[in-house]
Amino acid sequence: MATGQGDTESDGESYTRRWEPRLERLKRGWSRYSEHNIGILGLVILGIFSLWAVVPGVFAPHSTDWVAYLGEPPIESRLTAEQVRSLPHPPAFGDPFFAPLGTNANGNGILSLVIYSASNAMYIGLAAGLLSSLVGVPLGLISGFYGDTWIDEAIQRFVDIMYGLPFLPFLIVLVAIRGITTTNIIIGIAVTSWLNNCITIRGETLSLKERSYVESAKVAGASDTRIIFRHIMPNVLPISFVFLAQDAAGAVITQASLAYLGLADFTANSWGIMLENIKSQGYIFDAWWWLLPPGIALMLMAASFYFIGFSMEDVTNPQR
Amino acid sequence: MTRISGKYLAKRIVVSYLTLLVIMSLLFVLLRSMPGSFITSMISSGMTNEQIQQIRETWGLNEPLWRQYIDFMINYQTGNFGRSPTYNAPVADLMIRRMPRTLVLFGATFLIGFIIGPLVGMYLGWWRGSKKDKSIFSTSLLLYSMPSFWISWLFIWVFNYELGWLPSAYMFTQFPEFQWTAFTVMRDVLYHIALPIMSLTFIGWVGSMLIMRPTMNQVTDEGYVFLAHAKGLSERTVMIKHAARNALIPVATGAVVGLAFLIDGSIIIENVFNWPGMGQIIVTSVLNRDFPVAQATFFLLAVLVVIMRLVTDVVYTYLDPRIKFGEGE
Amino acid sequence: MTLLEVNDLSIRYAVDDGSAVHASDDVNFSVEPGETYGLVGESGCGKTTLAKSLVHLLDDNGYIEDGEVWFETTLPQWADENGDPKQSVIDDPDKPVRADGKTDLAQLNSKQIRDIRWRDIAIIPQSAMNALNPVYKVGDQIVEAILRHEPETTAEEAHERARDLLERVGIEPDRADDYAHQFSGGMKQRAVIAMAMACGPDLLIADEPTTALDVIIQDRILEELEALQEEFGVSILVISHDISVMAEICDRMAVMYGGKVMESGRTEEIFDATANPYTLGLKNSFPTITSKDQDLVSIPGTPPTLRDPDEGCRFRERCPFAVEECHAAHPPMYDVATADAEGRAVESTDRRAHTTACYRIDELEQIRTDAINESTWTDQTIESR
Amino acid sequence: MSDNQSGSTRRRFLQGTGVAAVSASLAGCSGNGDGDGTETSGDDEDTPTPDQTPTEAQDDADDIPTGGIFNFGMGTNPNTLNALSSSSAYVGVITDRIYESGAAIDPVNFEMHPNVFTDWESEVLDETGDNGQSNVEIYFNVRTDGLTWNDGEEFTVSDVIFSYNYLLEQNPGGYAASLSPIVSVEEDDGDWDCVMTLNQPNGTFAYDQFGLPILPEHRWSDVDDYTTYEPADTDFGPVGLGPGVVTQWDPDTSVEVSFAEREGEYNLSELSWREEVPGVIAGGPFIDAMRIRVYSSQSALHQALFQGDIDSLYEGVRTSRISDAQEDENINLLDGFDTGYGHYSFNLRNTPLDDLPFRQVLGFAFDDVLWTQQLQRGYAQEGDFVMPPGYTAVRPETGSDQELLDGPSTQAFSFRQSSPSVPDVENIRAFLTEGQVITGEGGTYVGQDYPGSLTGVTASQTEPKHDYSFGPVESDVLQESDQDPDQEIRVNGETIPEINDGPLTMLMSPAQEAPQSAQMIQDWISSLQQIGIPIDREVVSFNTRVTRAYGEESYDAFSMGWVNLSPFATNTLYSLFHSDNADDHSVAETEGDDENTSTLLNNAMGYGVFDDAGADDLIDEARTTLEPEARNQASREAVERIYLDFPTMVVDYGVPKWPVSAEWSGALENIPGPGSTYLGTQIMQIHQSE
Repeated sequence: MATGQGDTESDGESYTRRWEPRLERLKRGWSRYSEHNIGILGLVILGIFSLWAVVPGVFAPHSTDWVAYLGEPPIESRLTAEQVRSLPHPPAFGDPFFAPLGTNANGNGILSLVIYSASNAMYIGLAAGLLSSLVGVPLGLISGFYGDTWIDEAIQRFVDIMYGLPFLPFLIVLVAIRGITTTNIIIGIAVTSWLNNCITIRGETLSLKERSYVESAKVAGASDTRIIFRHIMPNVLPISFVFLAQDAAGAVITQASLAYLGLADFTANSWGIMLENIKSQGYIFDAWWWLLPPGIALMLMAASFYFIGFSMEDVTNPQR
Repeated sequence: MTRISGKYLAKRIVVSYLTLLVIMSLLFVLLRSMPGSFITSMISSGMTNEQIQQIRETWGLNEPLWRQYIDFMINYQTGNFGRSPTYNAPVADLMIRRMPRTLVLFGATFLIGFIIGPLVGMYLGWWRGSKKDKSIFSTSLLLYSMPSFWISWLFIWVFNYELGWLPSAYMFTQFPEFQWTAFTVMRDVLYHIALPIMSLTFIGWVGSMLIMRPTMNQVTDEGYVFLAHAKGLSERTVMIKHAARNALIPVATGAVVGLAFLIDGSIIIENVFNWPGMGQIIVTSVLNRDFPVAQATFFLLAVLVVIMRLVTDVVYTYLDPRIKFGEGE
Repeated sequence: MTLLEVNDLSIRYAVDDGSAVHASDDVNFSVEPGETYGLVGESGCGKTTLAKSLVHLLDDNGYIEDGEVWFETTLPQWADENGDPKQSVIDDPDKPVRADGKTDLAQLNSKQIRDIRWRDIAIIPQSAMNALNPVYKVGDQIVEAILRHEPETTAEEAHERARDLLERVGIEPDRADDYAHQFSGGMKQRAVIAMAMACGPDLLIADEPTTALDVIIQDRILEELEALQEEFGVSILVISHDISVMAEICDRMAVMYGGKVMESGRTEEIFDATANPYTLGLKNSFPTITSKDQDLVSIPGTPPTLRDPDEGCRFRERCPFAVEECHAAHPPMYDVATADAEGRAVESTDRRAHTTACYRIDELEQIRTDAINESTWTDQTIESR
Repeated sequence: MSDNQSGSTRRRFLQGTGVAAVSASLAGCSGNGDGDGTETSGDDEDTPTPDQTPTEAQDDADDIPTGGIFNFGMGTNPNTLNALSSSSAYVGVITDRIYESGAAIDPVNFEMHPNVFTDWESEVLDETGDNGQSNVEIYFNVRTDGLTWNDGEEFTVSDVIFSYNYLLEQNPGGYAASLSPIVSVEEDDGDWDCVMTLNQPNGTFAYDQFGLPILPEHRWSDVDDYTTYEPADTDFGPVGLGPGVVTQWDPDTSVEVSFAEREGEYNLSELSWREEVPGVIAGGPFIDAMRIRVYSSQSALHQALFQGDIDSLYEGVRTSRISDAQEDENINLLDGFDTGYGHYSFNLRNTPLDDLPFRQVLGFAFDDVLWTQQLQRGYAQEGDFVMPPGYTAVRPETGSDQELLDGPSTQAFSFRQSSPSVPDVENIRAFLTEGQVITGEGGTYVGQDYPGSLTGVTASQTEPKHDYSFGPVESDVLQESDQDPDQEIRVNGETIPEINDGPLTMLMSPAQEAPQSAQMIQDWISSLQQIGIPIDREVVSFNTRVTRAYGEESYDAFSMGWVNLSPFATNTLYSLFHSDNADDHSVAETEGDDENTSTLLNNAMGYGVFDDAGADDLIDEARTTLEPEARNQASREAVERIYLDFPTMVVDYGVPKWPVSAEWSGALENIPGPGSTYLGTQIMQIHQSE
């Protein structure tokens, strides 16, 4: 691998030496990735969601404060008893108002809520995924690099212990301790989801550090940190991206589960909360237009992460 | 005839035990660091401080924390889980009542999931890249992406609310009219467990499939698979007896992770289906600060996982003759 | 009469972009009972593919383009009481069976070919090292083969035979209850050989039987093979890039290059009266057979990709003796004897004779002498750059 | 029957339930709103009004069909059968069928009637106890004939003596308030069976002290610590004088209380007074058994109701399903009214909440129409006094010409809007800056007339403590607020964050527990922020909220609810608004005594602790007055004083819609808590319809 010898050369030289093969690999990677329809599909879905997250206004028919019959804020009138009782209102197209996916019990448009919630799920997914990678990857690297030393042992024991704790309840406690805010939920998810990364990265590192160029670097007297971050990390990064994607998916679903258990920040627009509301307000079986869209959105978001993750896995795994 | 050396097994058991101790300590700290206390549920207006102190006494809350910790650890060694303030009953009884229910739900799903998963994984891995593989794989990922409570609602909606075929709550008929025989009870349980299991396995099987598929695919390139073909064995024999048999080995390791996934799943499912098991109380007990119950539930689930670990290690040695634990794995 | 008769066999590998890799083109050769036939050539010349194709063991994207593979056997369901094909079957145009009792394996479907595998044609795969399933006892894996093709035998008998076989290849019978990982490399190799003999096949395909083994073991294995041949009178189709091995064990051989047979004939003919530039080059590159006073020369350049190859001699890019006509078309097989005797090129009709595919067969002497000195090879490659 | 959990037990109910119910939506049973409600006071069709007598169910016990099993649903599981250790109402549903108490209250006239005690009389002694109050002796007789324990054992006077002394000795927290005045209960050497001595006069002893459960000596005598006793573990289950016996106990899913299988005699339902109370049917129970099914969620519970799995459910149909229930011809909806109220309470210890006008402004900014009409879908009544409309005797309207709930004097703190749903920011600010206060004097406040107080009382505080002004927005809360107010309030020149280092915070329940009130608080906070008051919300689970509010009093405002209040007001007023039940932190800080912060006291506001906000005088008067009318008058005044002092803002009274399957009839309508507080009465007279 060019990364190995690269840094012993003169800068300009080493630059090309190091980057050309990388770019090469990227190109090859992409062509390999694009063989997977689901990989593409995942990117497309995620792309759409990202757009929703960034500029929801463009896609949503209303703001989240829009109320059926009354329209957009500032709202200076009230719903009549009749109108109130017509809520949650099934999909309506212009008569008496326009809400393609109907409304919830408060008269907010479901479609708008779903679209505005994308950012929340996106944020939680990526943040939690990133965070758990940030914890798992370095630990995995260290544990692997110092394999069969007390460091490795310590880390592995710790992982064992963490595995022993049931995930969701542990999360509930964490959130209960630190209070129900999106940030805490993210932290909670990350704290419990870095384990797999750590273990896999460790395995990778163990095999990588036997590779010749690492040996040579050792002989050349490179420091441990340098070897880890300069020579080994670049090669485990692809895999850790795979995990990032999968953790992100997991996080999205977990957050929904927490919401179901009532442990989610209700002021944030999120699909989980929408589902939580339909439950706590008792319309589960009476308002399909309220029950289905958030669930489907959740599913697609998580799925897109998985799709991307598994397509990338195929790119990164050496065999074939 | 096992290839596990007694010495190794002993070592593992000791390690697992220590792990449990640490987990317990972690639990103690975590739960105690939650705001609020179940005392609030028992103290009422007009109570004198003496009374409150007395209650604190009863629940050992006046002891210094470290004392409480010691007691907690010691009691658990002796299987004394304490009393639940919210259930006003010995926690042990509660657990004895609920653990089996959870295990039933658990075991069933675990089994079904780990039969379907690897089977599908086997086929997909064998035919990797084929149209069938692609479509089935992506659908399974879709399933995997569904929030378990949501899919449960959909199932309830269809099979209970609309069709009225299956019950959506409980483990038994609450006030049974039928004769109470082993058979009828079995039937009754099956009738009630159907929906929960459906919901849980609907998602649960994917996990093991995801492990099986790639390993299966790697195995197909192995020399012994080629030889098996060359021997003139039928496709099925080669796939199952030679390829799948080897691909199963990593799946065994995955079982532990799968279990963790199941625990989460069943917590949700038990809440949705009012399945009176551990998953149901673990949430409420945490929210109610019912520490004795919360601790016990956490603890038992942890034990479950740790035991599972040991079991898989043993299974592992049977699956893969190359592995000899104890001689430095 | 011949055991195996391969006519104009062409094998292709389909590639995503629609093109096809010509793994072997119009290959002809035949194997007599009890004889050891060698397919030699650099890796990627299609020899292994050729061998695998005989029993349809190609990878998913490989297929037989055309050609026939006549083999001296009859499927059970087509055989009469004494093993010969029923007349009705012979007459049936849909059944690929010839009056002389041969069957065209190329035309059998996957179910039928499975009955041929191992019972008639056994393979010792290239990577015999990991050809044993790690999770089953070695003995059981042999038994499995036996029971597959001889359902009537009882498990006990099968086990007995398995132990005998192991004993024959020099492994103490009790090791039958061991797992592969408890065997040494050589033992694994021999175990596979034993397994190959389990159903007493007529033809044994040994794919690179000696690679990845150290020299001593190599020899042992080769002796093993020869011994077996003595005993069972089985024909062996050896595939190797190691021309020296071939020299040792083969009665006849075909030198393959780029999916084509370049030269074929009895082993000594090929070595004593080498009649093809490629074979000459190949000889140069192996110490054991080149005479002391001459230093090793490897053929410069790399084998062709075989992706939709053009007309013309497959070897011409690397051939120091290439001439105009070489570019026109791949040369036919010329009879070497006539060429040596009368110095003229005559297309051979007898596939058992010593034949070679080279237009310049009429200048054999010249070529042979030039081929000895290194410069011939090195210079030309510089030109062709 | 249903009042064996009397006095404070009732009031603890909320916490009790809450704890048991957090996971299954506290809202369903909390005064803070979601779930229970009634028709809006606007349309009269079935709004309960005090003069409206309960609908006469068909009388004459003889031709009432008997038998059948009544299936009852609950959204939370009963966790024990130990009536002493639990204050959960869901436990009460069962134990109320098991235990009886000395006297019974009727849900229509709220009069005390003989029950286990046949008759009684009290006499105020001249000797005074150490509390400076004159002691009282109450003589009473015990009904020993025609009544046995539900396990067939004979019931004797000594059982009564035992259970009172047992309670006194064990002093279960739930009953503490009723037990504390009791000095002794002994066998009377005179012509009465027993004599009870109280250390102070109590006009409602029949309700408080006679409301305590009577325990079987043969069961409890060997129970050393009531908290660890679980009747469910005993062979027979809980033993009491009640009509029922527990025949199936699986607290997680199902409980059966059988009336048919009761051992021995039970005659309390045939007492003559029952005939006289309109709507009450004597001679019950008419059903063989009551089967209680426990559901994990309100959704599941209601689904079961509509699918006919259950005939009725606890408390009432949640608002979102009321319309469905009305359309369903298999379900009759019985109206009732609240036994409590939902409220937001303020911490009078904190500036500027210690100032009346400021508190009143909080009221002006609360959009009660949004709450009652929209979020509660018109199934809640706008709140005013701390006594639910059902308890007319102690409502200030009584004796005035003003209409219940709608009279102008009850609207003093209603939402002040410039246009519908938009707070009248300018005038509200003016109210503060001009130093106005609603003291009880008539006048126009923030553009709305107020005729003056009904009972003539005035607020404890007559003019503002602080002077208020508005200046540029400085505090972060307001700057980040999307209301972007143009001005921020100054209290004596300082911003609120400067005073309390931080904005005011409102403790609220997680949206799951109470989605509607979560939204309401959002709306309220935004109105307040528009006015320029820096206030923020803090989401805390029920338990934490209880600790923070009632335990540590570390809050500015919080939302909670009360149910099962006593119709006699005195207890309620005492334990909710008397300084005796409040922590005086000033004392705590000086003495560094943290004990008083950890106690759970109902008067979290600290109302009465400070001279400029309190009604102790009126409350004490009411408590010690024996003559009912005078007592009620005093209560009414106390109630209105509290209203004006605004330590707590009553936002609504739910009016439960209690569903009963059409197969059953005989249930009482238009009573308080038809499906909760007086469920007992219902069970005693519900029967199959022909």
